[in-house]
Amino acid sequence: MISSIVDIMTPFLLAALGGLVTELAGSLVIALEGFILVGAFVALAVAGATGSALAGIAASAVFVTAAAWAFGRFTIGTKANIFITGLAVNLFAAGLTAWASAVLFGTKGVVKPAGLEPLARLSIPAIERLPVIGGLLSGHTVFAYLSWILALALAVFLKRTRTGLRIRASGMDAQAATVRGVDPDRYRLIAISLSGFFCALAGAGLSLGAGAYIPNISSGRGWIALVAIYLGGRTTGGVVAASAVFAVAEYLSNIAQGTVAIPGSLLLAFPYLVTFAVFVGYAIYKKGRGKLD
Amino acid sequence: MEAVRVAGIGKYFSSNGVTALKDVSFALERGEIRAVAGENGAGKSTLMHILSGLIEPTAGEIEIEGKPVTFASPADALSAGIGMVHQTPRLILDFSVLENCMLGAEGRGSFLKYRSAAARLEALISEYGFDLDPAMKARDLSLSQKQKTALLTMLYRNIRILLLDEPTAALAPQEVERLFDFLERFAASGGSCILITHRLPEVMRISRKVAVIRKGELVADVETASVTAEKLSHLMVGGELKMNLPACSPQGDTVLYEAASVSRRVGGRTLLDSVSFALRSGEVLGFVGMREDGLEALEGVVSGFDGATGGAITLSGTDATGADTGALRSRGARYVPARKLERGLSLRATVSDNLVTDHYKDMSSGGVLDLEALSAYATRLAGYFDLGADIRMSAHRCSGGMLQKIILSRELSDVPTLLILAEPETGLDLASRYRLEHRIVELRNEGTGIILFSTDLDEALALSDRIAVLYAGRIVRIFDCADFASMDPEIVRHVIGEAMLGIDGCATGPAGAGPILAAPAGTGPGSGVAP
Amino acid sequence: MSPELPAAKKKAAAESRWGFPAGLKAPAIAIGAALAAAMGFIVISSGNPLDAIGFFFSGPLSSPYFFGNMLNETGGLILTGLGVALAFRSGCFNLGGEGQAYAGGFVATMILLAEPAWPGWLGIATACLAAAAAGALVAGISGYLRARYDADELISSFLISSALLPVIDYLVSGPLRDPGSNLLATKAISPAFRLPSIMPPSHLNAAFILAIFLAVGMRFLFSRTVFGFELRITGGNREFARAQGIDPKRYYILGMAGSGAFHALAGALAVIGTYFTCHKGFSSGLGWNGIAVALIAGNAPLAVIPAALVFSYVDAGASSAILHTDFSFEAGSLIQAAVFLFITARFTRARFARSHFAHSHFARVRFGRKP
Amino acid sequence: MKNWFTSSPSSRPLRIAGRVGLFAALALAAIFSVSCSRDGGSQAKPGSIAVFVPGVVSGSPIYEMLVAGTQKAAAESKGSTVKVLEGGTDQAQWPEKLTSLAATGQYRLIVTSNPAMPEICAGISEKFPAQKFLILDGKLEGNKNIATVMYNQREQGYFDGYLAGLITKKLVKNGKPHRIGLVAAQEYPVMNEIIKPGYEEGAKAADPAVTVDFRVVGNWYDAAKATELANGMFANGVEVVLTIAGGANQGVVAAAKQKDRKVLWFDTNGYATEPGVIVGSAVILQDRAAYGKVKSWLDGKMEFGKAEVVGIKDGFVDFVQDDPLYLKAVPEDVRKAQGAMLESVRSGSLSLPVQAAN
Repeated sequence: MISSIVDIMTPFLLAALGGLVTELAGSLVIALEGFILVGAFVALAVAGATGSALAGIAASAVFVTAAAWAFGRFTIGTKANIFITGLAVNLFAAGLTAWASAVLFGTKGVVKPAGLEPLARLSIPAIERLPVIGGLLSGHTVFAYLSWILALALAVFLKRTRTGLRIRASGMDAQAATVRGVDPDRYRLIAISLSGFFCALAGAGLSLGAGAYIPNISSGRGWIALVAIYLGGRTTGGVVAASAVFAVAEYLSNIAQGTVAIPGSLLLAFPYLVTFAVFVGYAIYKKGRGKLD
Repeated sequence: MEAVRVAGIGKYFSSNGVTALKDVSFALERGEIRAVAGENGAGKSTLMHILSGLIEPTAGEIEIEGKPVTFASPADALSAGIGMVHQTPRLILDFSVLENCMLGAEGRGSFLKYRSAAARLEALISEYGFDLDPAMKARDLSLSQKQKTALLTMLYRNIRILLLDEPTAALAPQEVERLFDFLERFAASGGSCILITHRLPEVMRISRKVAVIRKGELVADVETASVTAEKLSHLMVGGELKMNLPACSPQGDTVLYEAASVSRRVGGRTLLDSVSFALRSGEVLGFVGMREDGLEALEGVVSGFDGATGGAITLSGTDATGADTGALRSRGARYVPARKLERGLSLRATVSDNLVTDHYKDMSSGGVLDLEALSAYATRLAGYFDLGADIRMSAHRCSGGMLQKIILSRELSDVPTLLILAEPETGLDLASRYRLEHRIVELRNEGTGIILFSTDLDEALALSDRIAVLYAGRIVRIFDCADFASMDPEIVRHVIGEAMLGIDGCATGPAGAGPILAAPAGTGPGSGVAP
Repeated sequence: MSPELPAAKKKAAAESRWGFPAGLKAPAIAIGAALAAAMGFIVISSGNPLDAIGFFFSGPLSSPYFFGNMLNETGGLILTGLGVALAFRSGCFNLGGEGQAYAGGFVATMILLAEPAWPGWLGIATACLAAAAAGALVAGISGYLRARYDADELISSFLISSALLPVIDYLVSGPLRDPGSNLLATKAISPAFRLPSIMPPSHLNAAFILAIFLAVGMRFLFSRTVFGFELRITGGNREFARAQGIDPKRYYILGMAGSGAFHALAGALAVIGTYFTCHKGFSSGLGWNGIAVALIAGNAPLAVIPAALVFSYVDAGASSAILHTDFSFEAGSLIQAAVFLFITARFTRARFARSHFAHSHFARVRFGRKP
Repeated sequence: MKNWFTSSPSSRPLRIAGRVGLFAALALAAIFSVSCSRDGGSQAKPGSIAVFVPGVVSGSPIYEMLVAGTQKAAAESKGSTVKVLEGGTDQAQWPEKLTSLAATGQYRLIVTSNPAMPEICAGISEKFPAQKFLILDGKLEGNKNIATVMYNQREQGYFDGYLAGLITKKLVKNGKPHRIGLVAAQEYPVMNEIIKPGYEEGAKAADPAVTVDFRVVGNWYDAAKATELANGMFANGVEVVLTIAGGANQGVVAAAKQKDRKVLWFDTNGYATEPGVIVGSAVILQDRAAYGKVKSWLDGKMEFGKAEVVGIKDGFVDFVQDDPLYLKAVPEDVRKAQGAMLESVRSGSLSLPVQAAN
């Protein structure tokens, strides 16, 4: 059970972390969806060609980070509306992956390189048998561990490093940063590039997890990740929690499909309703706490 | 040796076709404190922004310590040793004092070295005797602490040339003295300083030389000792200004507004502690103190923005406890807030729209606005403070002084029953201040009751009939200004200043114990007396 | 106002009044770049690019059928664009347009199917009003949550919409599906309830005129009415609105509800003007594209019309190129992407922007929201 | 997020209106320059065929076969051309796109495939009476411009179900519940009314104790969600899953491979997708149908107004038994039973008429 929840959560978490950095830098990227898609394609194409999942992940990370950088450079340089250019990236991603797929694999459909094994799950022998902790810590793909390490690293990065400090400053008050000699555009660009990196991993996890690239495999995860950023109160820990909430809701809905007498199609709404309920409940709780004495 | 030399500096804004500066040249010695005086929009700030690298001049050259420089960004200016402290301190509110100082000067390595940075900051703080905790969030700082933090951010990076834009606006007199002490020590250690101010006594007190800018041109650059304050104001305005206000009018004796034991507690913190006072119509009651000492909280309650958690309020004899902004407005209250940008106007609306938010309903029928009437009305209002701008332009293009004029034009246009004025003179030039003071007297004579909130003691003294001092959420003293008439202004400032800082021993004692406390002129029960 | 304005300022004011910028260069370059990029894609991906380019430009105008369909799409985008703009202007962000449009179409269909005997005008009016009310209700919940609990309307509208989609999907393709058809759709509405067609055989119908009318109406609302004035002031700065005695909570709710009503109306009119039944997922893209249209139009109601037209022109042009040449399906989205990428870009020197920053150093306030 | 729109000062809308106006002007100029050089509407050439794909070809074997079969037939006929137009997944858009295709007048025959297409084509046929349609995977009788061929998908579901029943009966022991899985991309009439019942019917014929665990992905591409759904089934004791979820099938395969369960394929031969995991493929031979029908049209032998229903007897529905991977993956006794069942359907001794799908 925990293993499933972790599996569902990983891509959301990775993408949301990427989005979080850009939000904190004051230049929220809505192109997460497109980045994930490209990341998934590049990871699978390279892994299929080289037979090494690691090479696929690395290539995907490099490529999408570079693409995100170019996107950021263009958007910042031309002061274009980042929402509209983000939409453009999402459209480009769908079109370009289809085109590249046709050129490289002769199909615009499912790409499934022969001999590419689905991702191995790492089990940690000593911990594996522990009741709850065993499920939480053992038996996941490399991406789950990566997402946790990156969440932690991101928290440290934002709080403890020079670049992190400057990224946050750029988002909180660009002018205050400017007068201290910090160029917010530069740090926004770094943040946007980082979001590409995170989304590349999210995408690689999806395609390598299925052992195939499927057009539109991101399936709206980039959008839900955007919601997770706000649901999580724009903090790293909050984003982890928000991703977990959505993953649990999604898991419950998957389970319910086979066990509850509600039509499966109707249950597709369940994760959103649960998340909505949690969101509203949290808002009411927060409002109650800030009351006058 | 010369610290800064600028030659022939000019600035033309192609975006709106305005020439902000024309051929400005002057030099600043090392160890010198130079005052720059001028009206709103004269170009002082533009000059400072050029020196701090925020904007590039369209003409002219800058030399720093003999070397010609060009600044493409504040980063360049900072590395050349020039730093600016802005009028509204540019701090990152969610950062601590320490993080604000570190930003942009993090030191070597990718990782932040909080511990060594904190040690260095502590040393600076104690060296200059600031009352600051490096771990505090900038959001929670008082305005004077913010100003000090902004100074610290510059000191932290070994700035040799400090540019200060109206640094004394929010400081108590004693704090201004401390700031000046600091500047003198800074200058003595070889630093140089350019100080923008419109307070002529301060110019006389601190500067060796003073430069006057008018309409983008340097009209004087003289030894301070060689000019008088009158001469300076003449230079700034470009003509004589009548500065003699009408004499105090007799006050009415009906109680217009009464607060009885008003308290406000939020999240366990007591912001206001049983504040009681009465305001008569035709009276200006000034509240002074630090914003966090209850000034901000009382402004919030009086204006209807925040609710009181205890006590009662009456306006014109009827209950107004818990009345919100809309209810107060419809009962004839008008409000000039201290937080202009948040509460005073909308930067996303046009100047015209901002001017008519008080009257659009009167110029409509059946829910449809009469645009011509509105436009004529806005044009008329814009003339009041001589706004000098196209009223169709977006407010975000206005300077701080212009924004303040917009707010004042709107809120003071009618004769309100109750007028709440918070920091009304911030950013105003001499001419507008004169006009404002004139209008306040007019309104007072018409019977308007005015509650003034100010951190600027001079402003409060100039405008008020009575002055109440807030400290730690309570009224510690109420002074009657008539009693000050014959006293040395310096002593008055000192006495009130001590009350503001809570150091005259009255903060905890009964309000009546102070030496100069006058009995309230009113006869209402408890009016004017703090518990 | 000072008696004499500097000449340059006067000129700028006069120009902005007529909707043309002081410098035509920047937008011209932006549009040129957008078109060049779009053409570039055609050249790369097409065997006979000249034909494809020709069809891209002339296709939407080549016959009343294509022209009418393009205008019909424009009408829907105008409505959702107006909905997004209304929310933006009131200081809200409605991210739930998809679900609201779907709900509107669904509600309208249900009403018309329930009362097939009503006179046409009555049915149409009732359906539109009911749909608008449903949309207003759905979006109004988000507005209410924001006003009452400070819960971000952006998230709640997205989540509500995302939950609505599968529910309506289920109803339309499940219990309420027309059993006599293999389409995933409800029964068709009675011909009496179909909006009059304008340019047969195209789908262009009275809804387009209504959309234009509503855009003009919204422009009037914003600039000439007390309600619009208060809405704009509130959207510009909530605390200021409060200080002026305007209740901002009212405009959280009304702004969102109005936005929901416009989206739902777009959905309802798509049913009674174009599809005549509620197809599963017919609203897909309406909401998102509405956001794009509103942003391109800078949230100005009248600018929404040309922005929607550009949007549907690019769409129709790409479809035309696909239909007549070897141009492929994805290439259509690439063209749209190219236009999106460049349409808001400003190709000016970076220096200019900084001087602007310094000039308005008070400018940046976070919109009605504590940082 | 708010600064998406806070960044625009109030004069911006008007500036942008100007920009958009300029765009329109440029576009018009381009149109004039281009349209002057174009000739008028072109005439339909005798062998011109258009394939309208209600969806996208990519990743959909059914449509890939449709296109391939049509192209093969056209290639054999001199002067015949094939244009493929994708309608996208929003079915509300199909009528308009198909109308556009008919409105060009360039194509003598429009070939398409989907149960929903007959009624759409019938509507368009009223406006364009000269246009002929060939619709596979759908049924409509009596329109003189439309010919349809419908596959017996009850048989198709039954074949996979029977095998699922056989395997479950063999693998599930110790009184554990006999469950088989069906992962669908979406619920739609043919799925709910024909395929699913057929699948269940076939399974029960082999193992009366079987129940079907039916789950829906919600779209045709979310492989990760399909993985989770399949894992949920496996946790419930399911041994065999039939997956009809387009690209998302890959998620089911990945899950089954990891958990060592079996997957059944639909529409195409899927054994090679994951040897050893895919143990059954109930196929329709749409390429063959498209080829044969288009060829007969090219030869002028097509009868319009007719609705055919074809099944295993006609050779358009089948279960692939001769694939070496099938032989390797499935034990002989199971294969034998499956073969016997197929033979009885082929011979007519077991009749599985598809319900008159309206």
